[in-house]
Amino acid sequence: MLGLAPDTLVMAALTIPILGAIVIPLFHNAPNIRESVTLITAGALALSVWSLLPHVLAGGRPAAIDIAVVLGLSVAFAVEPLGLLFALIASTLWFVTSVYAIGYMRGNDEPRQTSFYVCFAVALWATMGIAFAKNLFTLFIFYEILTLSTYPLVAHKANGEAIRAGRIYLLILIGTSMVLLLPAIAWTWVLAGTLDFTPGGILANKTTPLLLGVLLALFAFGIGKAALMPFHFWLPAAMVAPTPVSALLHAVAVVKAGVFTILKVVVYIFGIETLAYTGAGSWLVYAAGFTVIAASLVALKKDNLKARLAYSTVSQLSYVILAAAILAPISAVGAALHIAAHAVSKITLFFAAGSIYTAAHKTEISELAGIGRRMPWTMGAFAIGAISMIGLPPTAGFLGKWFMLTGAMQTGQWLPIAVIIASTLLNAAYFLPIVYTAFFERERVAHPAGAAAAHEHGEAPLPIVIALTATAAATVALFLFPQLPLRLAQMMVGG
Amino acid sequence: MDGLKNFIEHYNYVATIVLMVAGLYIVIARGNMIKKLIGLSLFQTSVYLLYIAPGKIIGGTPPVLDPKITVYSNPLPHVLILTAIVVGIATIALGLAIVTRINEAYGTIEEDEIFAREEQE
Amino acid sequence: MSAISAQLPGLQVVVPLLGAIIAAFIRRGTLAWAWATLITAATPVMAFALLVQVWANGPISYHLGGWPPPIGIEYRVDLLNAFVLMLVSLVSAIMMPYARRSVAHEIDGDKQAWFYCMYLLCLTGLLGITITGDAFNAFVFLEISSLSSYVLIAMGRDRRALVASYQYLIVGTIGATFYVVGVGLLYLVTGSLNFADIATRLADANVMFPRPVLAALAFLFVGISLKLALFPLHVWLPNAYAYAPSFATAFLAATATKVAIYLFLRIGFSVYGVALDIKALPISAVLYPLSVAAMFIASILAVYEQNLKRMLAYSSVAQIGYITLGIALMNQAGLTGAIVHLFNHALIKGGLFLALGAVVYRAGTIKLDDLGGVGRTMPLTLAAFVLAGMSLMGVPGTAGFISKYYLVVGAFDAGLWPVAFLIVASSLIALVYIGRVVEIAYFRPVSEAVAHAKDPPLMMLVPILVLTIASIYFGIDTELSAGVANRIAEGLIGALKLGEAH
Amino acid sequence: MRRDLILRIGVKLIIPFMMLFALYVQLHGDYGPGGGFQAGVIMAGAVIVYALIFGIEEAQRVVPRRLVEMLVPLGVLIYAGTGVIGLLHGQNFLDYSVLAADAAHGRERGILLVEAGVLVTVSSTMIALFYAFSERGR
Repeated sequence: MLGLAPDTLVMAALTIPILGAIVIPLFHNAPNIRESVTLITAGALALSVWSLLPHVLAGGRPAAIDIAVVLGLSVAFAVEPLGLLFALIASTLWFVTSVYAIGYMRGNDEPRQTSFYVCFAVALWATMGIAFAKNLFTLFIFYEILTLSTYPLVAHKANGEAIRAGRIYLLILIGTSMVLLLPAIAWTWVLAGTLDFTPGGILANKTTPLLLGVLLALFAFGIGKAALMPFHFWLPAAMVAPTPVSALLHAVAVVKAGVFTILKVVVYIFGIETLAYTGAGSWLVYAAGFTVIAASLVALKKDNLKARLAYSTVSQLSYVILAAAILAPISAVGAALHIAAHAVSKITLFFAAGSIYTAAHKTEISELAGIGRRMPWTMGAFAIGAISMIGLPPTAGFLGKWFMLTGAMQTGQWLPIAVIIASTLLNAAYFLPIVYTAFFERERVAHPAGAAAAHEHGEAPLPIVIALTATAAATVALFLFPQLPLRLAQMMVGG
Repeated sequence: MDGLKNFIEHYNYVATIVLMVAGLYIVIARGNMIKKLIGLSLFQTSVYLLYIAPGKIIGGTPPVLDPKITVYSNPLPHVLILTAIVVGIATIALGLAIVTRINEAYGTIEEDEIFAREEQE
Repeated sequence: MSAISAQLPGLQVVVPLLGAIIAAFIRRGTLAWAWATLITAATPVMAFALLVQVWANGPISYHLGGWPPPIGIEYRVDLLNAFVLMLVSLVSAIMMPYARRSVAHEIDGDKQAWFYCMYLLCLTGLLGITITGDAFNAFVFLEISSLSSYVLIAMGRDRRALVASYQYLIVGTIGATFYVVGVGLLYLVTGSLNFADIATRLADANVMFPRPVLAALAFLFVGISLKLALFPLHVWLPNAYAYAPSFATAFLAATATKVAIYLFLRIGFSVYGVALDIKALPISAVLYPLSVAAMFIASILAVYEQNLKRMLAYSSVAQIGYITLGIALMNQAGLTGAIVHLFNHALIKGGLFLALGAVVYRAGTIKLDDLGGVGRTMPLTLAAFVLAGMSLMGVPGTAGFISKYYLVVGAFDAGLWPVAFLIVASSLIALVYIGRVVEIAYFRPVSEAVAHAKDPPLMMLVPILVLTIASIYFGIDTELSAGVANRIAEGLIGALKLGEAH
Repeated sequence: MRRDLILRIGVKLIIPFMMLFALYVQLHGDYGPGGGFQAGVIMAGAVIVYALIFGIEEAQRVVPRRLVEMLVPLGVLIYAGTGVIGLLHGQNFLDYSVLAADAAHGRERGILLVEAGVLVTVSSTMIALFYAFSERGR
């Protein structure tokens, strides 16, 4: 680990990605150097974030930069446990994804790779900004940068579908953040006179429970990245992007930035106790529960693999919101754990989907019969990811659900328990058939005449296999050794 | 009767308003660009009257210092309106110049014909 | 040195005026450009010196010809107009290097010198309106700037520029005449033309002649609203901006409407507000619906516009709606938002129009459908366009966000939370029209018109980048924009005479 | 019309008096109604009448277009320059009191100079306008 001062490390984490974004285009015509730069940037970032860990575990709150802008708004960064957890996940998985992306982008001969890597680096920079933001304003800035920097990635293919998807993406994400989130922030400022994330919240006794509920609604729906229905359409639309984007950004960085923000707002702006005391947040349980179930039902009917994964993400994100809305400290721990668990498992699933696309050029689930025998590593990893999604041991997904259930039982809320159980069944219903089809069905040859032309393929390129195996291993490892995320999550709720 | 008295006593304002509205009406209602400028000119003229008329003091002389005279008309409105007239002339001259060039470019100075021509393109 | 600093208010107008006169003797375009650049570069120096003086020592009063007010004409510099002077002169100075190539490209050789002469005259007029403390003098400067801007617009290459200029002339003259009628009525009831002097006498006059005082307000505001293109009096603006030479468009968009808004503030707050209860006057009641209509209707019109200059022109009308909305709020945060948006919008629109001018320079067209792939052939120009566009939308971290944030806070403070939502909802429309350009510029195959285009020469590129970076920079460091605006708003609101009810 | 003898002779007779009257109006501005604006228009009227009767080419031989175009800014320059003299003496812009030993005479002198500038500009502007319009469309 780097032996630098903690504040320097924060600065490093906030500058390395943007430096990378500046350097990458210089090697536009030298793909090998360009990709090396990406890897070095990602590695350096992961290293500096991991180096922060001991400081934070020791109770430190490293900070960097504090620029007052106006009206008490300032751009400031401070590392707290939840943010560090998020940064750890994102930066580590960025490195893995970069390895994967090199195999994927080259394997599929994608155009405009330089701008792809640049936007990726900017997106990660924005993610670090969100993770380390000391106040809502800073978080909001990087939240929007994240949207804008991922827009070119969504529209990357530049065909009609991609451009339409880009429109939906921008309109929903910018739309919700401008129309709902910005007024919510301004209102919070008017009420509280500060926007700093403060343990225990800043809105206690500031307004009536009804208005507090309205404000929470502005936040919950304004943070469109959390994909709470009905503002979830952008996520399935964004699946036209190249798979590394779907994997890292639309399973980890962007969507987690959404639920992370909600978690932070609930814990550090409203304060769990204030919400529980006033009952202003009770409606959120219903909204999140509805999203969990409805998205799972939609996922059942999707034949396109990435679309099914996307709806599964929508559903899983609302788990986190649901956990936050239970308003018990232990369930908030579950929410934080689920952020980590869902990240590693969903990225595995997306890596597998991309691997199938690269090797076999297949995108629909119905085409996957017997593919498990051609691509054992890929589908093996997929199976582990799927089990984690359902929430069975020995995978990470089990942990988050366990804590959520515990929290719900402690507070005696039966609705969340019902939702979690129902959705577990639904998860099984839409993931297990894929695994079954891949391993136990015979490969069909639709057109015997064209059989000769059928794509003979084996495993995907090596970087892809390495990456997805690593994340699958992490999914299991997180179950076996959950101490680190658990500790960070407990520190968040003041344990 | 009071109203009528009021009306007559303020005849200069009445004249101002009539001129102003007439000018504005021409500007709005006419499509011919020259006629519009004429209306504009009329409109501006009404303002000259608005300023000048109250500046006259009955029995006052031109405001040139003379020991024999005690009552002067207010000179300031005249100075202001002299400036306004110059501005008005400049405006009308520029307007006419533009209309001349419009006529050269389009072959007409009727607004609706010009718009019709633009529509066709 | 102190002798010069005492003369600064006078010099602020005299230097560009003499510059314009001397420019009229120059025949060669390049020479005229060099001269105009020299003169323009001198103005922000003086404006900055004035701003520093005012910031430290309070308002400066300068008596033209040595005649004290209210008899003589007074140039009165307080924080508000020092700020506007600074803005107008600085933006012009930044743009000047750009002018040479752009003007040489769009205007015939023998008329270029004339163009710079008119430009300097226009600058004189704008600075004059801003600095003068005399209502009638403001009218004269208003006409100086207007007449020269009609000429600037008429010099556009397209014949439609002539019609646009003519329409602007008609509307502009009606506006100026309304203004002068208002000033006349005020003169009749108060016997003074000096803003500050009128303000002291207006309260008494209002007791004797309440109706002329109100009528004067109506005339003044309608007149100025025509000039600042308040919806629905904006009809002249889109064509005028669309067909004027690129440099003239950028210059006028960044400065002319801003100065009109300044005059609006001066009369509304420093004259009427000081003497009467401004909240009892029907100012807000008129401004609210019109501003909101501008924000939405003009933005939607922008979405359907193929000609990019017209698109931005409609967007200007919408942005002016934000500024007037901030004025209508009449509280600290709202007014700060209005003033800071005045500043930010000048930078943003200046940058955007300059970037479009560069596209005209290289590709010869600004029709959206012809510009497929221009983002790849002119990367820096379009990057600047997109960045400034983001500032226009009010993405956090950009200058545009600061203004919108103040406006939203102002709306909440005034208890008008629906207005807060309207503000943010309308900025989404900006996302649509800027996004449309992004899609075509980056995700369409390179079209024929732009295939051989490349980024403009450095002299044009640097002003574009400077304005663009400024429109981002002032989203983080707001000492010069929001800091000053906040103090101005404090001053304006502090001087208001409010009724018991408020 | 150009061949009309009466007009030609009449105009020839009138023009000197018009110019003289212009100067009278200009200088009488000190004591009564008058001044540069009015005088300038009358002065320009003389040239314009000449052009109407003898043709624009003739008129431009006497008062060339280039000259007129130089005179317009020159007049403004005289006006503004007079103002600047005050500045150079450390007084405010347009402060004429420095032009003579005592303030009152200085102001009178200043006004004379300014009015002269106005005369030049107004008359040359009127002539320039006349030239500009009459040259169009031919």
